[in-house]
Amino acid sequence: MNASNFVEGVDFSLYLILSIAVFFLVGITAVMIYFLIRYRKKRNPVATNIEGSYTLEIIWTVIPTILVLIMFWYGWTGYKPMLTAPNDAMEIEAVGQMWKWTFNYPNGKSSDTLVIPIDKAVKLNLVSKDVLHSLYIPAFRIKQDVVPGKDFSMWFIGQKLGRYDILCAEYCGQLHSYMLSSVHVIEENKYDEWLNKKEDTSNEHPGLTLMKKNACLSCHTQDGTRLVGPSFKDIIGKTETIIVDGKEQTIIVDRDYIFNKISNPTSSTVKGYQSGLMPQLNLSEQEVNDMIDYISTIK
Amino acid sequence: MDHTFHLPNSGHNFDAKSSKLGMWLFLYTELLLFGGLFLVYMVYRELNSEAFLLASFKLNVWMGTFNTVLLITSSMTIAMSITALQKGNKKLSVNLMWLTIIAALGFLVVKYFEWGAKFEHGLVPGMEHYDTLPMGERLYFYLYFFMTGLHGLHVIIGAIFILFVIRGVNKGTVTPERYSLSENAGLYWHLVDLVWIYLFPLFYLIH
Amino acid sequence: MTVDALPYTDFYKAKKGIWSWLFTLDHKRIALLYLYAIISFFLVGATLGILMRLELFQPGKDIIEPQTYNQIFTLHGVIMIFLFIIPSIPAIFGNFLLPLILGTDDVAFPKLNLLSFYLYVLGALFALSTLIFGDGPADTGWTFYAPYSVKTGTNVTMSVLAAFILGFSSILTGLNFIVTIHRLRTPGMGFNQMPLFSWALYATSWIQVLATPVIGITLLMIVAERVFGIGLFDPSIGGDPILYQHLFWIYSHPAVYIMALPAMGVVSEIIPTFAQRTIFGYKAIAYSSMAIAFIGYFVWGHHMFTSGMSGPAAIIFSILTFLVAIPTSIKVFNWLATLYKGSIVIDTPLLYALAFIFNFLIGGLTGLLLGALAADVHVHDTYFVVGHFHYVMFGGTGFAFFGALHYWFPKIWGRMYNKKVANTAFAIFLIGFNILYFPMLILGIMGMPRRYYDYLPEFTSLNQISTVGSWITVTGIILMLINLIVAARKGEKAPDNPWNGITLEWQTKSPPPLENFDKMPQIPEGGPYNFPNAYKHKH
Amino acid sequence: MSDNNNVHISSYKEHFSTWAALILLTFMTVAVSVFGAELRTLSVATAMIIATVKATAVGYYFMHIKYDPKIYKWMMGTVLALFTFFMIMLTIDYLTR
Ligand code: HEA
Ligand code: HEA
Ligand code: HEC
Ligand code: CUA
Ligand SMILES: [Cu+2]
Repeated sequence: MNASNFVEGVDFSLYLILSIAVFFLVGITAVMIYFLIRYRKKRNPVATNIEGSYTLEIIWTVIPTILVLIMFWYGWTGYKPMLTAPNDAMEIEAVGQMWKWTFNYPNGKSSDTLVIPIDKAVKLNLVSKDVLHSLYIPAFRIKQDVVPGKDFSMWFIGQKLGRYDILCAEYCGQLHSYMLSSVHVIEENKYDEWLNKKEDTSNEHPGLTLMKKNACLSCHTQDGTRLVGPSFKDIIGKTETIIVDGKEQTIIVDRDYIFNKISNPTSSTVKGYQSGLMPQLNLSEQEVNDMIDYISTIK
Repeated sequence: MDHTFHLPNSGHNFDAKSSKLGMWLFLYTELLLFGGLFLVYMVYRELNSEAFLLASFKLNVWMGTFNTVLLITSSMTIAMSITALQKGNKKLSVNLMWLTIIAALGFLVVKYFEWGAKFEHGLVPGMEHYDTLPMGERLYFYLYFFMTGLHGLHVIIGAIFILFVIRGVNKGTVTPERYSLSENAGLYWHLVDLVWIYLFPLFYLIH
Repeated sequence: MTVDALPYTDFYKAKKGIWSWLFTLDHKRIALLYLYAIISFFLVGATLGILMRLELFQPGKDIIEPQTYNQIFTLHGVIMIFLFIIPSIPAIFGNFLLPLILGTDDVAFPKLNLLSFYLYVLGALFALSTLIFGDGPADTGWTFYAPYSVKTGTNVTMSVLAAFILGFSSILTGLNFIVTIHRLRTPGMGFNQMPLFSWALYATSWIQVLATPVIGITLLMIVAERVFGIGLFDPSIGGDPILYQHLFWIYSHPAVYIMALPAMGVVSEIIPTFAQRTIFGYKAIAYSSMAIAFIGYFVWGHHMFTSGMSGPAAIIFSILTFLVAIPTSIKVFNWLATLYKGSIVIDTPLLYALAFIFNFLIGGLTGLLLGALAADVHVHDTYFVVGHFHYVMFGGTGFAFFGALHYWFPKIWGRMYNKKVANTAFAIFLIGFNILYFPMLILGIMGMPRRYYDYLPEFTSLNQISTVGSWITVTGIILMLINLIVAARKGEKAPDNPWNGITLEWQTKSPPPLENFDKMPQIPEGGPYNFPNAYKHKH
Repeated sequence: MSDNNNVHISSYKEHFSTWAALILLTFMTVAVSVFGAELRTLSVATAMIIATVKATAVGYYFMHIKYDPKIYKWMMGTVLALFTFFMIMLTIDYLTR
C-alpha cells in the first residue's frame, strides 16, 4: 500500500518521464560519441556538406511532440484528483507562521503535529499568519503553498500507518529549514481516543501555554542562547540598547516595556537583531500579562 | 597604416532609420512597463469591482476630461510641428512645440489640483482616512497614485525631450533634412498620450 | 603556423591610456570591459556557492549562521542571474562579435552601448553595496517573493533597485543589437545569410526588450511597498501575493531563454567549424530560436503550480511548457546531424560545445519532469529544481560561455592557449560538475526542499558527494582560468583563422583593427557555413 | 525593410481631422459613462472599445504607423498579442480559482 492516495499518480508520471529522459540522454550521447569517432578528421578527411532534410526535420518534430503530449497527459491525470477534495473529507485547519505549524481540529483541540486516521480523506484548510509557507509531505507526494489572506486547502488520504515528515517548502525566512512537523497516521479508534483526550495543561503556567500556542518559543529561548530574538532568560532588569524611530536609547527592561513590545512589536527594535520579524498578535491585556508573568519567572 | 577604407554599413554614420527603429523599440518597453501596472489594475478590478466602482466616484470627471482634451490637442500640435519642420517651416515648428509644452504644463497644473484635493480628503496611502477605507478602495487609490504618478513623470520627461528638440532646431542641429530627433520626441509624446487614453476611462469613467 | 606579416594597428594599440578604455565607444573594448567585470562577479558568486556547499557538508551548523546562509544564497542567485549569466554571452561575445560577423565596424548606437556598460556597473555596485550598507544583503532568495521581501529587515530595497538598473542595461543592449541586425548587415547579407549566432542574439534581444520592463515595474512596486509600508501585494489592503509571482515570472521565465539562446548560438557556430561542413538545417535552427523566444512568453505559470493558481490555468501552462521543449529538441537533433559526415577536429571549443549538449540534455529533460503537473507537485521547490537549473544554466550556458571563450580567444587576444592544459581543465571541470549537481537531482526526488540551511540526516551522504564535487569543479575552473590568463599575456601568436572558420570574423586580423575590417569582407557563397573544400551534397 | 527614401509627410489637415475625431470620441465616452451609468458593465466594454479606437487613431496617424514599413505594424502587433495573452492568462487564473 502506498503512503497516500496520490503516490501512484505522481510516481507514475515521474518515472515515465525519467525513463524517456534516460533513453534520450543515453541515445543522443552514444550517437554523438559514435560520430566523433567515425567521422574524425583522420578517418574522414573530406566532409560532406549536407544542408538538411525535410523528412528528418518532420520526424524529429513529430516524435517529441507526441512524447511530450503523453507526458502532459499523465502529469495531468496524476494532478487532477488533487484539485477537489471529496465532500465527506474531515476538515482540519493548518496554520503556518514563522517557523511553526499548528493544526486545529474542529472540536477545539490543537496540536503541533498532524494526527489523522488511516484511510480517511482529510482536508487541510491552510492559513498563514505572516508570509508564504508551503506544506509539504514528501511521503504523500503533496505540496501546497500557504498564502496570507487567501483560503487555500489541500487534501489527501493517509493509507499506511506511520509517521511522516512535514516540511516547509516555501522560503519563509531565517529558520525556514527548521519549520518541521510530522503527520501521524493512526488507526481510527486510536484517533478518536487521541482527539477526545484533553491535553493536561492545568499544572502548566497559563503564560507558557499561551506562548507555546503563539509560537513565541520558536524565536526566543528560555536558556539564554540566542535564536532569532533575544532569550527570555533573566530578561527583566536587563540593561539593553533599543532603537526607536532610528534613534538608539538605553533602557532597563521592565513589565511596561515588554507589554509594549508584545502589543506593538514594531514600536522598537533591540539593537543587534533584525527588525520587522516579530509578529503582531491579537491578544487581550490579560493574556499579555499572563505571558509577562511567566517570562519574569524564567531565570 | 592608412585608414582610407571605410565600410559602407558603418555604425558610426548617422542613420535616421536606425534611430527611429531604436525609438520604437524603446516605446515598446515603455508600453510594457505600464502594461505591468495595467495587469495589476485588471486583476484587482476583477477581484474588487464594486469597491473600484464606488471609489471611482471620488474622482472629478471634468478635470479628467479637460486633461484628456489637453493631451490630445498637444499630440496634434507636436505631430503638426514635425510636418512643419519637414516642410521647412522652422518657426512654425518651434511655435507648435512651445504650444505642446504649454499643454504639458497645463496638464500638470490640473493634476496638481486633483492630487491636492485627494490629499485634503485623506485619500492618499498612509493617511489616516485612507486606512479607514474598505480594502478594495484602498487598492484603487494606491493604483491611482502609482499609475498617474508614473504617467506624470513621463509627461515631464516628454516635455524636457521636446525642449531639447527646440534647442536643436534653434541651434541648427535639427533641420528639415535631419529631423529624427523631433520625430522621436513626437513618438514619445504620443506614447504619453496613448497611456492616458487608457488611464482616463479606467479611473474616471468606469461608473 | 604562419603569422600575417603585414603591419597594422590592432584595436588595443590604436588608442592608449586608461581613459581610452573607460570612455571607449569601440564595441570590442566595451566587450572586454564587460568580460573583466563579469568574470570577477562570477568568481564572487562562485565563492558564495562554495561556501554554501561547505555549510551543507553535514547537517547542523558547520561554519555559518542560518541568517548568513540565507543571505548568501540570495546574493549568489542575484549575482549569478543578473550579473553573470544574463549579460554573459550577449554583452561580451555579442558585443565583440556581432559587428564582426555581420561585417560592420560597430553596433548601431555605440554611445548607448557604453551607457549600458555603465548601467551594468552601477547596478553591480548597488547589489554589492548591501554587503556594507544597511542591514545586510537581502535574505529573500533571488525571486524576492512578497510578502516576505516586504517584511524582512534586510536591505531588499537596494538589491531590488540593482536588479532594476541591470534590467535597463539589458534592455539597451538588446535594443542596440536589434537595430544593428536590421540596419548594419554587410551588403548582400540577408537575414537568411546571417550566422546563427546573430539569429540567436536577435531572438534574445527581443526577449530583453519586451520582457524586462515587466519586472522593472514589479520591482518598483516592491520598493514602494517597503518605503510606504503598504503596497499592492499586501493582503491587508486586499492585495494578492500570488499576483507578484505572476508578474515576476512573466519576466523571469523568458529570462531563462535570454540565458539559453545565446549559448545555443555559440554552439551553432562551433559545431560546423570543427566538423568542417555546413550546418544541418540552417533554417530550422534559426527559426526555432525565434519560436523559443516567442513561446517562452507563454509558460511562466509553470513556476507556480503549487502556489494556489487555479487548476485550469495550471493545465494550460503545463501544456504550453511542453510545447517550448520542441523547438529546443529540434536544435539538438540538428546539431547532432551536423556531426554526421563531418571531418571532425576534436579541439577544446568543440569539447565544450559537446559538453553543453550533454549537460543541457540533462537540464532540459529534467525540465520536462518539472513541467508535468503531478511530478512537479512533488519536486517543486526541492533540490531537483536546483539541480535542473544548474544543469541548464551552468552546465549549459556556463559551458557554452567557456567554449566561446576558447573558440574566440585567438581572435580576441591574437594568441593561443596551451591546448593540453585546456583539455585537462575541461575534463576535470566536466567531471566535477556532474558530481556536484547530479546528487541534487536525487536529493530532490527524495524530498529535500531547497533554501535549506539544515537538513534531515537521511540526506547527508548525497550532500557530501555534492560538496566534494564542488571542490573538483573549483580545481578545473581555476586551472582553466590560469591557462587562459597566461596565454593572453605570453601565449604564442595565433594566426588570423586558427580553426579554419568561415564566418566573417575570421576574415580579419587577430586581434582586429579598430575599424574591424580593412577590406570588404566576403560573404561565403551559398550560405554562411558552406565550407568550400567539403564535398557538396544536396538532399 | 524597404529602403525607399521618399518619406511621407502627413498633412496638417490629416492631423486636424484626427484630432477632431479623438475629441469627439472622448466626449462620447464621457457621455456614455456619466449619463448612461445604468449600462454599468456594458459601459466598461464600451469605454475600452472607444479607448482602443482612439489609441489606434493616435498610432496610425499621429505616430505615422500607417505610412511606415510593414515591419512596424508587425512589431506592434506582436507586442499587443503578447500583452493580450498576459491578460487572458491572468483572467483565466483569477476567474477559475
Ligand atoms: C538557462 C536557463 C533555463 C532553461 C533553458 C530552462 C529550460 C526549461 N525549464 Fe527551467 N528553470 C530555470 C532555468 C532554465 N530552464 C531556472 C533558473 C529555474 C528555477 C527558478 C527558481 O525557482 O529559482 C527553472 C525552473 C523550472 C520549472 C519550475 C520548477 C519548480 O519550481 O517547480 C519548470 C517547470 O516546468 C521548468 C521547466 C523547463 C523546461 C520544460 C525547459 C525546456 O526549455 C527544456 C527543453 C530542452 C529539452 C527538452 C532537452 C533537449 C531535447 C531533446 C534531446 C529531445 C528529446 C526531447 C523530448 C522527448 C521532448 N524550469
Ligand atoms: C549561472 C548561474 C549559477 C552558477 C554558475 C552557480 C554555481 C554554483 N552554485 Fe548556484 N544557484 C544559482 C545560480 C548559479 N549557481 C541560482 C539562481 C540559485 C538560486 C538562489 C535562490 O534560491 O534564490 C542557486 C542556488 C544554489 C544552491 C541552493 C541553495 C539553497 O537552495 O539552499 C546551491 C547549493 O549547493 C548552489 C551551489 C552552487 C555551487 C557550488 C556553484 C559552483 O559550481 C560554482 C562553481 C564555480 C567555481 C568552482 C569557480 C571557482 C573559482 C573560485 C572559487 C574563485 C577562486 C579565485 C580566484 C582564482 C581568483 N547554488
Ligand atoms: C518570527 C520570530 C518571532 C516570534 C514568533 C516572536 N518574536 Fe519576540 N522578537 C523577535 C525578534 C527578532 C526580536 C528582536 C528584534 C526586535 O526587537 O524587534 C524580538 C524581541 C522581543 C522582545 C524584546 C526582548 C528584549 O530583549 O528587549 C520581547 C519581550 C518579545 N520579543 C516577546 C515575544 C513574545 C511574547 C512572543 C510571542 C507572542 C514573540 N516575542 C514572538 C522575534 C520573534
Ligand atoms: Cu515556512 Cu518555509
Ligand atoms: Cu520557467
